[in-house]
Amino acid sequence: MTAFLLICAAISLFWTPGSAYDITITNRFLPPSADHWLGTDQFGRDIASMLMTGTQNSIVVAVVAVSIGLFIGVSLGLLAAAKRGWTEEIIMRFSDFSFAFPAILSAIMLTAILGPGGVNSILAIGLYNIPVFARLTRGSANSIWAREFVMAARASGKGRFRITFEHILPNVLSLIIVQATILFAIAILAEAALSYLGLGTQPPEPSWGRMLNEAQTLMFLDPMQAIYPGLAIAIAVFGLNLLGDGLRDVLDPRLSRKR
Amino acid sequence: MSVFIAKRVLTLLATLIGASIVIFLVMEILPGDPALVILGVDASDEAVRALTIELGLDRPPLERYWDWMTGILTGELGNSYAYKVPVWELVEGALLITIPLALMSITLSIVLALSIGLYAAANHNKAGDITLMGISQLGISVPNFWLAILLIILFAIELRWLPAGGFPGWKEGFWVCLKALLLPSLALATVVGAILARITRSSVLEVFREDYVRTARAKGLSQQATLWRHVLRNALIPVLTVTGIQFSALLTGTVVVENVFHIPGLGSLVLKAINNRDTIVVENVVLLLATMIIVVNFVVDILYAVIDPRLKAHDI
Amino acid sequence: MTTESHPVPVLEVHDLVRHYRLPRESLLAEPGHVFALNGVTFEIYKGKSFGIVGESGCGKSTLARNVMALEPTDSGSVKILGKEVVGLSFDQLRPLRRHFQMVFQDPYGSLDPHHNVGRIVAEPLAALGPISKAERESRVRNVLQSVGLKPHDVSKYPHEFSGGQRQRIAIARALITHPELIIADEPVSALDVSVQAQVLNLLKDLQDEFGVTYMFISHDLAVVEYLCDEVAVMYLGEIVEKGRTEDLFNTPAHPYTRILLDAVPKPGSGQKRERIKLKGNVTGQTERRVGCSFQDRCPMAQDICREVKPPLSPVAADHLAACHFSDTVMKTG
Amino acid sequence: MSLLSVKNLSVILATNDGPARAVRNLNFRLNRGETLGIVGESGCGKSMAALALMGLLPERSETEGEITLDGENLLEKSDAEMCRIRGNRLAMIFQEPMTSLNPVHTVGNQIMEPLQLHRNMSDSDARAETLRLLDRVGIPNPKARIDNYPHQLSGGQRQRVMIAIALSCQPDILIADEPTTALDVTIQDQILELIQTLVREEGMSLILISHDLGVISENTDNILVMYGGAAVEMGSTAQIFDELIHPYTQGLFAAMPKLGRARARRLVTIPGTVPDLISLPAGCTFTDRCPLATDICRNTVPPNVEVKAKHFVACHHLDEARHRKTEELFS
Repeated sequence: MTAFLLICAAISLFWTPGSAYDITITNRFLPPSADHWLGTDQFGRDIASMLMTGTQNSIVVAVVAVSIGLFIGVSLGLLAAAKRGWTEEIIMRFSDFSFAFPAILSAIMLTAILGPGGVNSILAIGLYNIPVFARLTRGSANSIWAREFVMAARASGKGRFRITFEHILPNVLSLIIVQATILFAIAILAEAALSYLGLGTQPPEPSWGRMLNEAQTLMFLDPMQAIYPGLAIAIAVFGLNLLGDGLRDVLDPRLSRKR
Repeated sequence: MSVFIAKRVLTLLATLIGASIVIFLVMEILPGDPALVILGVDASDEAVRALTIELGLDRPPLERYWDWMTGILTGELGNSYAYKVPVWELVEGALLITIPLALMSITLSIVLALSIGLYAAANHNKAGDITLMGISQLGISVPNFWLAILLIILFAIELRWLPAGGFPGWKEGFWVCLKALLLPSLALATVVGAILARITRSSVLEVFREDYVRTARAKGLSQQATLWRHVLRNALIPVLTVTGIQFSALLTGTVVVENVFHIPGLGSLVLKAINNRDTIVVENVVLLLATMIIVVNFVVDILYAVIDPRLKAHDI
Repeated sequence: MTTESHPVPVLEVHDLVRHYRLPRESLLAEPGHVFALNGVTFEIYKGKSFGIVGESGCGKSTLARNVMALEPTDSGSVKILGKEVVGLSFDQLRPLRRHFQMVFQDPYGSLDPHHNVGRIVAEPLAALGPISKAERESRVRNVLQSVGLKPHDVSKYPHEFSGGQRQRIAIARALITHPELIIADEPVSALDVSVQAQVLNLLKDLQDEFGVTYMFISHDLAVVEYLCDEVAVMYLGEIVEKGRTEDLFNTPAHPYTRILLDAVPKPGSGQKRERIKLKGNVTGQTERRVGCSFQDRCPMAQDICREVKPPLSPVAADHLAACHFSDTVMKTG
Repeated sequence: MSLLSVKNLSVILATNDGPARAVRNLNFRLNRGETLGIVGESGCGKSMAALALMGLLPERSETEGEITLDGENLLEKSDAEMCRIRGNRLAMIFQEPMTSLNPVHTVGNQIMEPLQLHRNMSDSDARAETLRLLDRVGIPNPKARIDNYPHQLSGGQRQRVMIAIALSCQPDILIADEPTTALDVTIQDQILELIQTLVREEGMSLILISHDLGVISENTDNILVMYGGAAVEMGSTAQIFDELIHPYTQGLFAAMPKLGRARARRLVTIPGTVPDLISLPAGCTFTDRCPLATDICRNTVPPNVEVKAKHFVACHHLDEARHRKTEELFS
């Protein structure tokens, strides 16, 4: 399912059934047809094309936002577990209260000051991801640090940073990957919500969330327009969640077989 | 126990102060002069300077932060830039809608989660379990505002059972208001409830594998009795954790869903404030939302200690 | 002491102290302490096996971690081959690490599941500084062979091995730098009896072959008796008795040793023997008493035991005990 | 008639790698007041046999054969009927005192539970009885301890609480599965002694399961030695330790370091490792590690031969096993 989405995004870079941008008022509210697979919207834009281009947008936002969270969060988590003491305390207190600022809340603050925009929503979602990754990484890294093979590595004269890269990171990586797919799904949801509120991706870039916003005003006229973009989001998220579950089973054999 | 609570309260206060500092820094110190934001980029320098002085923004940041904090404690939040009315008046009205909505949603999702989760766990790997878990997997994937739109299409437009949006105000009677909040809370509760249901199920199944459950069965307790007396309380611990985390998702969800239903709660207020560049309102609403999240997580921490006697003895 | 035949101790531990702070129980009370090690002194000579026995909470694992310099020591001294290691920085310690290695209890937790056997076994070579790939490979091959594993096992992962084989891998890892001293913390207690015998015999064979010295920690007296030349019995962070294995097991001089020996169920007799019983409950590690640490559980405790702490003093040649009444204990044996 | 008789009991567990025969064709009898020890290494099926008696096997498992308690076959009973027997006529204590008690209930409530369930006692009666039981199992100051949570007790005390729970309804049979493995030797000594005393005074029968030959030898009248799910040797404790016959029993005994034995002598080792229950041979389960094994061992289940009165051995090469010394056998 996720692969299908990626393919959609990739194809839309080169080709879409129609144009996602061209406004042809005469073609308003066309029913699905060979030319317009899912019909057209109130400006005569091709819905299928908009959806496909919207995929790109969602993926870009999610990839960048998750990467920000992943790199900063995982590094902070590893650092906290390796250093312990006050370094850990500071990092964890910091992530404690970052939890009070979910993506949408920080996006609201950012847009209030900097104005709405795609970059701000990426930043807001990315910021929100940092403590999530930091906590997860630190928690599992701490449990790895307590294992005897780490003690053995220390007895071999290896330093904290070397142990972090040779032993800790490989052992927490599977968990992080699983978490990343789940956060990827959450990022798509958050981006859609922000765009829906008008705080995210700005016109004329097509985005699933904004399509829903526009469709809502036309709910009485053409309810189907409100169905497609939502369905696209749901499929994307559903696929990613399944992928996450699947990865968990593959990467963590301890779950399926104890010892 | 005393240390536990004392430590938690201290953390609560520290987190609250930390949050207020972050909000203050972001809103007032970071680039973007509020006066300039309010008047627009084309405003003349004099106008901006005049407004800066009028809003008291020329004073040192520490002093302004102090004023804000003391203002919060006395209920003096200043006046809205856009409407020229006290911020508190705007916030108060919105709170009276958002808090009931949030409470309704969280109650609904917990009820949903426990019944589905327990049923699924009791029928582990049977058809009912698999179906319910499939549905909940879908529930997790659906964006709440889309679900809200779908609910409007179904219940308001097609079936015409419930209002499509708006909020009559509490003066119009309790039931009318409840009816207006029903669809939004349903939209919010479905997603959160689906997540919690999955956690409940896996946590119950996990606890069923514990040694003390075997002890209970060895005493002669039936599967049912074991579930109620020994499994449930232990299984609630992870459920509680996730409920705490999900509350923040739920609260931000209300911001979005209120806009779908045009309900004049905090979410609508803050969005309007952004469009009006009414930073003082945004600032206070964001702090309010953050405070709610922090307080709920504090309550969750205390509940832990109630459920799990081990935590009272030694600190976490 | 036994200085004539083995003049250089491989390990000298002198008055080692380690206390942990506990988190506060209430805002007003002082934080408590865990008195894990309260002045432990012993030395081990080359090619010998030194056993440390005691029940859970007696401080034996803390001792192992402190000797391995894996956690900070509060006071006292640890000399390896005559060189002080307490107070050395991490970088100063690194070149010394080749001389002392460790084998852990849990054959499942002590091997990184993401590394193959070759990488696991070669890990301590890090302390030697850069060495050539060929040298590294030949060392791994040799050491695997000496613990009874096959050369092609290098590319396998830990989960492909049974508990006993994993413990062989762990022993190979400890041996690869040709250390003088191996500290083994309960290396066979997680293994089945039939496999435990294989590992114990292997440890003996390796000692004969390489002349390696063992500090062997165990709760199982029979295992210690089988493997060790000298034994120290620990109780609440102190050594209460120390001596040659046969002396200590035949004529224990401390009531705790006596009770431990009596408590071990022995197969074959079919009948229970009469024996001295422990009394009272375990004294915590969190309180320090005036007088003997064993006073609360000792069946022969007198007033003097509650007032004066008995020093660890000689009761026979190479045999020390910390008891006011060690003579009586030895006679009743 | 025996109080308990087990006939051809087999347990098959469904695992991800295929069906595992955790117990195969187990037979034994237990009279009132008798103690039986089941000894063997990990995965020999001793715990699974005990759980089968209690009717508490994991979900994905099948049981065959007959377990008769006072003439009634337990395997034919419904779960509701078994609930009336468990904790009432059959009681069990487990290996891990740390995890076997529910952390969120007081120990008092956990002891009161079976009393209220099987004896229909009122709260105050059950509480009074619980205080008596706590005193009985040697917990000092029961009035204070009854309202403690498990984490406030030491391991030995928790195991005493487990014994109090098992004892509460005066069961006919007490099954103790490695009751002291997680405890220190001195505590083990106290707990075993407590179990012994209680069993004698209450006239209960005891099934004691352990991997430790010493524990079994000092605390039981009869012994059952298991390997790979099957019984290999069975008889009175005195007789078995007098003459170990089955190659596995011999090897197990010789591999164990024993206090006071000459330490210069090497331990005898059984080659190979404890078997995987999925890929065991169809015949004798010890075939792969046995020095006497021949083709017949692999394919044919050895008969249970009564070598002396009530001393049974399951081996195709009885004579050789009897007359060769252990050291010779495993060298």
